[in-house]
Amino acid sequence: MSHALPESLAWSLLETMLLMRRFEEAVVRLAQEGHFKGHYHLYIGEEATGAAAIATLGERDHLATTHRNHGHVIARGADPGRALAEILGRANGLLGGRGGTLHLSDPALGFLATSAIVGGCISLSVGGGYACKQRGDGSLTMALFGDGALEEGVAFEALNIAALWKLPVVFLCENNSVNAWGSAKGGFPTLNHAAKDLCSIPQSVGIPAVRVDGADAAAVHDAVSEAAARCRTGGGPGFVEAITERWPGSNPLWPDPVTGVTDLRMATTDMALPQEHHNWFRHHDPVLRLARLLAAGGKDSADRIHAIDAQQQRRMAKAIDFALAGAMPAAEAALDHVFA
Amino acid sequence: MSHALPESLAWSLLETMLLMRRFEEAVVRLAQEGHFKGHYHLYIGEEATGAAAIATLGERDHLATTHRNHGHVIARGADPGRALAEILGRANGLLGGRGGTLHLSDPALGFLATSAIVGGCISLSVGGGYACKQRGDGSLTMALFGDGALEEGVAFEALNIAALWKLPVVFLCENNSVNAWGSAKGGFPTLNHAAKDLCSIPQSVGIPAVRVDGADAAAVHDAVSEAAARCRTGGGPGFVEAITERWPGSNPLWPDPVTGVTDLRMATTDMALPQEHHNWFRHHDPVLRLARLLAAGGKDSADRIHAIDAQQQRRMAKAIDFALAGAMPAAEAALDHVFA
Amino acid sequence: MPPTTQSFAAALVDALHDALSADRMVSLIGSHVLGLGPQRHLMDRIRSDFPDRIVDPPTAEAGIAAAGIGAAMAGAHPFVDLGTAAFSFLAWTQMVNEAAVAHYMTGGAVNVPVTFHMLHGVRGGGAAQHSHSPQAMLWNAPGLEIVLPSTPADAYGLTLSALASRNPTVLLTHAKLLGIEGPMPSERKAIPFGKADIKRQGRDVTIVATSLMVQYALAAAATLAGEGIEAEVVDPRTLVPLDEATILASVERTGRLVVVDECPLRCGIASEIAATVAERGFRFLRAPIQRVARADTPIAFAQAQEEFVTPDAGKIAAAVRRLFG
Amino acid sequence: MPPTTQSFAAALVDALHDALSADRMVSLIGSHVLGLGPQRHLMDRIRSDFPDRIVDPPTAEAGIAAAGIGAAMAGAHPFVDLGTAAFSFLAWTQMVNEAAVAHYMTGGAVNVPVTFHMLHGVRGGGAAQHSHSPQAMLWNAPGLEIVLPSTPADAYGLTLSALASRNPTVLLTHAKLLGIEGPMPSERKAIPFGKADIKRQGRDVTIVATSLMVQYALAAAATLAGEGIEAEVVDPRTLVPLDEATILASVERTGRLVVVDECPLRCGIASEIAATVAERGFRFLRAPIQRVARADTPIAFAQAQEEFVTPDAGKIAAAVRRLFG
Ligand SMILES: Cc1ncc(C[n+]2csc(CCOP(=O)(O)OP(=O)(O)O)c2C)c(N)n1
Ligand SMILES: Cc1ncc(C[n+]2csc(CCOP(=O)(O)OP(=O)(O)O)c2C)c(N)n1
Ligand SMILES: [Mg+2]
Ligand SMILES: [Mg+2]
Repeated sequence: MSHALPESLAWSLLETMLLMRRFEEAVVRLAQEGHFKGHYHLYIGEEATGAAAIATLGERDHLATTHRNHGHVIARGADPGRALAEILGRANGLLGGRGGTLHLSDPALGFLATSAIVGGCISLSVGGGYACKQRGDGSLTMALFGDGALEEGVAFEALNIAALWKLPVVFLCENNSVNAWGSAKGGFPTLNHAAKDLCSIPQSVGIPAVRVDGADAAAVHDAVSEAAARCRTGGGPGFVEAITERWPGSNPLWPDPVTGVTDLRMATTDMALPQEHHNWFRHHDPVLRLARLLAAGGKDSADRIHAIDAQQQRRMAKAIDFALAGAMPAAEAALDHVFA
Repeated sequence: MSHALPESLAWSLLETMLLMRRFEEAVVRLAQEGHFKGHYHLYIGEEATGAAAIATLGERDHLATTHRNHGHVIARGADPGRALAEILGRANGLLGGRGGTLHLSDPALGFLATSAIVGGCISLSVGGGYACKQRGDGSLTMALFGDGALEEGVAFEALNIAALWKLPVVFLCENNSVNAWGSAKGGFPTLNHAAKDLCSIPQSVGIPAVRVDGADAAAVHDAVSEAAARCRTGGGPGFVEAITERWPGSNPLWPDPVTGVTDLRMATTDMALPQEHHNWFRHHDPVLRLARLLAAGGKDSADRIHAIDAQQQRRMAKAIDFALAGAMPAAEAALDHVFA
Repeated sequence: MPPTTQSFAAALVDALHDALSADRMVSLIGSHVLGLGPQRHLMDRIRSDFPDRIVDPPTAEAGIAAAGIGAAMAGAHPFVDLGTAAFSFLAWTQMVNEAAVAHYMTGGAVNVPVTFHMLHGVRGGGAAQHSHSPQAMLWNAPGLEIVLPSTPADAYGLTLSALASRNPTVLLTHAKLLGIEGPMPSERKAIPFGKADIKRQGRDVTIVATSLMVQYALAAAATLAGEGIEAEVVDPRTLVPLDEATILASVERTGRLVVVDECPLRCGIASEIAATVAERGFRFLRAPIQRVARADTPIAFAQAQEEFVTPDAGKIAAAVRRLFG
Repeated sequence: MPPTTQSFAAALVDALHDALSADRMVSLIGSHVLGLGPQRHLMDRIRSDFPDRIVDPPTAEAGIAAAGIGAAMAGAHPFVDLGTAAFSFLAWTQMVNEAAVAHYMTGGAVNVPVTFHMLHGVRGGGAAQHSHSPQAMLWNAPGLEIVLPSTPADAYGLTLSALASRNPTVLLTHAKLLGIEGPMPSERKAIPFGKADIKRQGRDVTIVATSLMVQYALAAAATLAGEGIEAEVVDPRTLVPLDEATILASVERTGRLVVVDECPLRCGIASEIAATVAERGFRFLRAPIQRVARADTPIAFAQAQEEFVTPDAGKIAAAVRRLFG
């Protein structure tokens, strides 16, 4: 960790990140059990980025997220039961089952509608910033998008507009492609960008941009706080590129939970790490990283970590029950809500 | 002039540039006489850029141009009579009257269809480069577009694609907005870009980019030749930004020929320059600049300049007759050519 | 006292001014609402009275459309001017797959009160790329309100409703309508969406038309009246919502339908109105439905070719005569 | 010997392979032609046999569409895969205002032999943004050939024609068709555009359908046959060019028309076919035309809601029964 986090913040981030992780583990299980169908995208491996970035926000701020959104919605404080119900297409979901995983959001918490069109989120966020500026209340909009979004031209237009109009937008690029950059011949390339450094793109239109280790909650928190502070005082947009290692279970088709259910003893004890994916457990898993750091406080700290986890696991168990108990929305209601 | 042009090249560029200039003077006159209607865009002030850049091309090369295209079509060697006829919507026009000024081109000379949609030209040119590369004959495609095109996201996508696939494309940005950058409150801003330096955009995706004085034929020729040579040997795309002063007759609505018909004696004699637009005549008019340079050769050179001009004026007189004598296309033929 | 007659352009600017005065979250992204023609100076009033609520954006239609949509989601009421209607094609995904779907896919939680404005139509010399009328394509994208004023009075009243709407609304002005003059009602107010206006009554044939085509239909009706044919001209004014009842009632009275449309023929507005009546008003029809639409070609620069493929009063009158032939 | 039955996906890949073998200027921009489903590995053959003529582009639909168009103008024959059909909205101006108009606006001098491919339709769980069928909107953009195969045999023959065409062609594959199996003709060859295929003969009612809807119409026809109603199923196969003659001749025989379409109702394919028949085949009609189209709503994620608004065999049969009610 590049800088120290205030201790209370570190604990609260751990709490959030554990909920994010347990949430995704539940999603995988429910998908495997056939409770919903279609493509979905897990946030595993990026928890430190979302948790730390979103922790800098205030109540009036807006957020725009993308297809890989579960962690953002949870980090912002959405009810995990209603979030899960939405992913299952239930009437008690956050959006009444209309959106599903692709469009998950919680509008009551300041989310704009979630676009699953690559580039959608970053471009809509500029409008969020426009509204914040018009209100003049010091609020900002945060866009959380993948590296792939910078392949779309509209992202470039959005950066230019935000820069020209000095809009309060924090552009947070979650780059999970560092080891998968370029065209993987015969496979699925995950980043097809000729730019060697994604920060050069916002910089070309004069937006301050900084690259941080996305698995380092303190680094993300620092960088985002600085950009946010500039936004709130009229200094215009900022760009943060958070680099994360690709979670070994990431698969361009369907996620594969190869790293199993997270065992926090890998952080709190000197239990041997599995050979397979050793590197992941040792260096990259952001939940383990933060837990390890806090566990350094000694036995009390380790106990506290497990207590928090137990609490979040109980929360998730209830969330799963809530979601599975949810009714399917009425078919005829498909005709509602075309217009306000 | 930053570097010397070979003398024969300098003379041939002067010849081309004079035809370009006399062509535009004819267009203004015909517009004022009511021979055609609608918006049109003159190339006056940018002749050195187009002439020098296009002079580097070979027969098999392709070109893509934009709404401000007259000079490009003439520089490539299109018949001025048929070009003028096209602008008048006549059946004997280069495109049978289908395209008019907005879509002027000469497909027989390697032009792709001319898009008047800002950003269209630069994006189509990438495809031209793709075909050149597929043919593998050392040919390239040159895109000639305005600074405004770089406000469109598709331009950014095009640069990225050309860079990723190392396509033989020379991107020539004709920046006529240096003195009109940014939002001219209450008027018509001509460049709304937060980038302080347009070259930083291609550079952000790793494309070598250089800025030159667009009224300096030698500088343009050098820069474009270098980029073209790299293209032809598989080195990938190059970007040249040619800066030109805005012609005082430029008007976002209709051009206003405030600088009159070009009088070459301003270059070949020490005749006093008009007070109004003095700066233009002295420093910026690229035709006068090149003529002045060549006139330094003495009386014979001055005579040769006037002889070339007289020849081009005769050519344009014939072109005007040809165009005005052209029949209007048959109305029913509007149903033809929807499909090949 | 407001003027009793006004140009379409002036009425549109009045509506913008009134909306800006009434709601401080209304703002203009794009300032060339009236294009580059002679009416453009009417916008100076907006610029000087609301300098902080009008902005010249970069040439980046997708980006500014998205900015407008995102702003609307966050509580603003932007009016986004996209310029020539063809430029909306650069903002297509933003309009049809962001603005149109957001309310629905959030189960009604997010509203998107953005208005898109554009100058549509065959404008004279616009050639292939600057002569489009995207309203038919947009009608195939559920979730957008589509508004097509045909007179100064409608321009005023419908623009007010567009800016008050809680939904994404596309307001299309025909470039050739900007300069026309027309009477204004003494009491200026919003015109609700979904109410067709019978612009002329007649017993013999129903002509359904929108935007500039309403003016051409009225001209054709005047000619036809001289020949003893009384045409009823129905202007739906908004395609979404559509006032089917007024159209069907008119066809029930007249038994004959001609639909006029400047969109290309296939899957155009004319096709939709024709299909609706063939389905729901079949028993009223005493003759085949006639569509008078743009031919299925791009637009040529050459004037005679442009005119050849575009509907006008003569072609409308000819279509009506075919029904009485 | 080539197989006598094949999946749609395999037939499509065969056609691509044959076209790549026949013409070295053919190439693929985009390699996920079959999406991310189980058939995707069929593309490996193309990848290994033509490694230099298939490329994975960035996620930049406008840019790659433009690259394909420009390449076609310069003499290449690219096949541009845009992925899910909704992504074509990001390349809209390139398709409808560059590819579609270039031949026309150059007076016939420039050809644009590019093929765009996309996976359209309500695919199950695609929700609002990934369930589109843009063919109706595209039909309102004159200058594009529009191709909608509904069987493996048609997929093969029409894809070959698309890649041989000198015009910009949009080839739309329904995501749910990829896995269906069907008979292949013994002699494999291109199927010319503009020839409708009567997929089932019947005397009582004409059902016009395209793409996946042809399969649903055939299923409905089988059910109806059990009730004594013989439906004729007409598959136009290409919307542009459209074989109006075959449709009109069928309606002349049956006197009744049901049009099935997965596009939203307004200005959809169903509307266009209905309007064409209401205009040119009015005297054949013994009953109102019925449209069975998607409801005018976005698509919800929830499965029951998705199904509620989407045409299926049951809804088609019900529409036919209404005509005999
Ligand atoms: C316009 C568009 N094109 C293509 C896709 C298909 N798609 C879904 S996710 C994805 C990759 C996006 O990468 P990135 O933005 O880095 O997000 P990540 O999944 O890596 O978090 C793509 C191409 C899409 N959703 N939208
Ligand atoms: C997509 C699109 N948006 C807007 C326009 C209107 N327009 C025509 S020319 C022009 C300015 C272009 O500036 P630039 O590219 O620098 O060319 P210049 O006229 O300065 O040579 C604009 C905005 C257009 N043609 N296309
Ligand atoms: Mg990524
Ligand atoms: Mg310029």
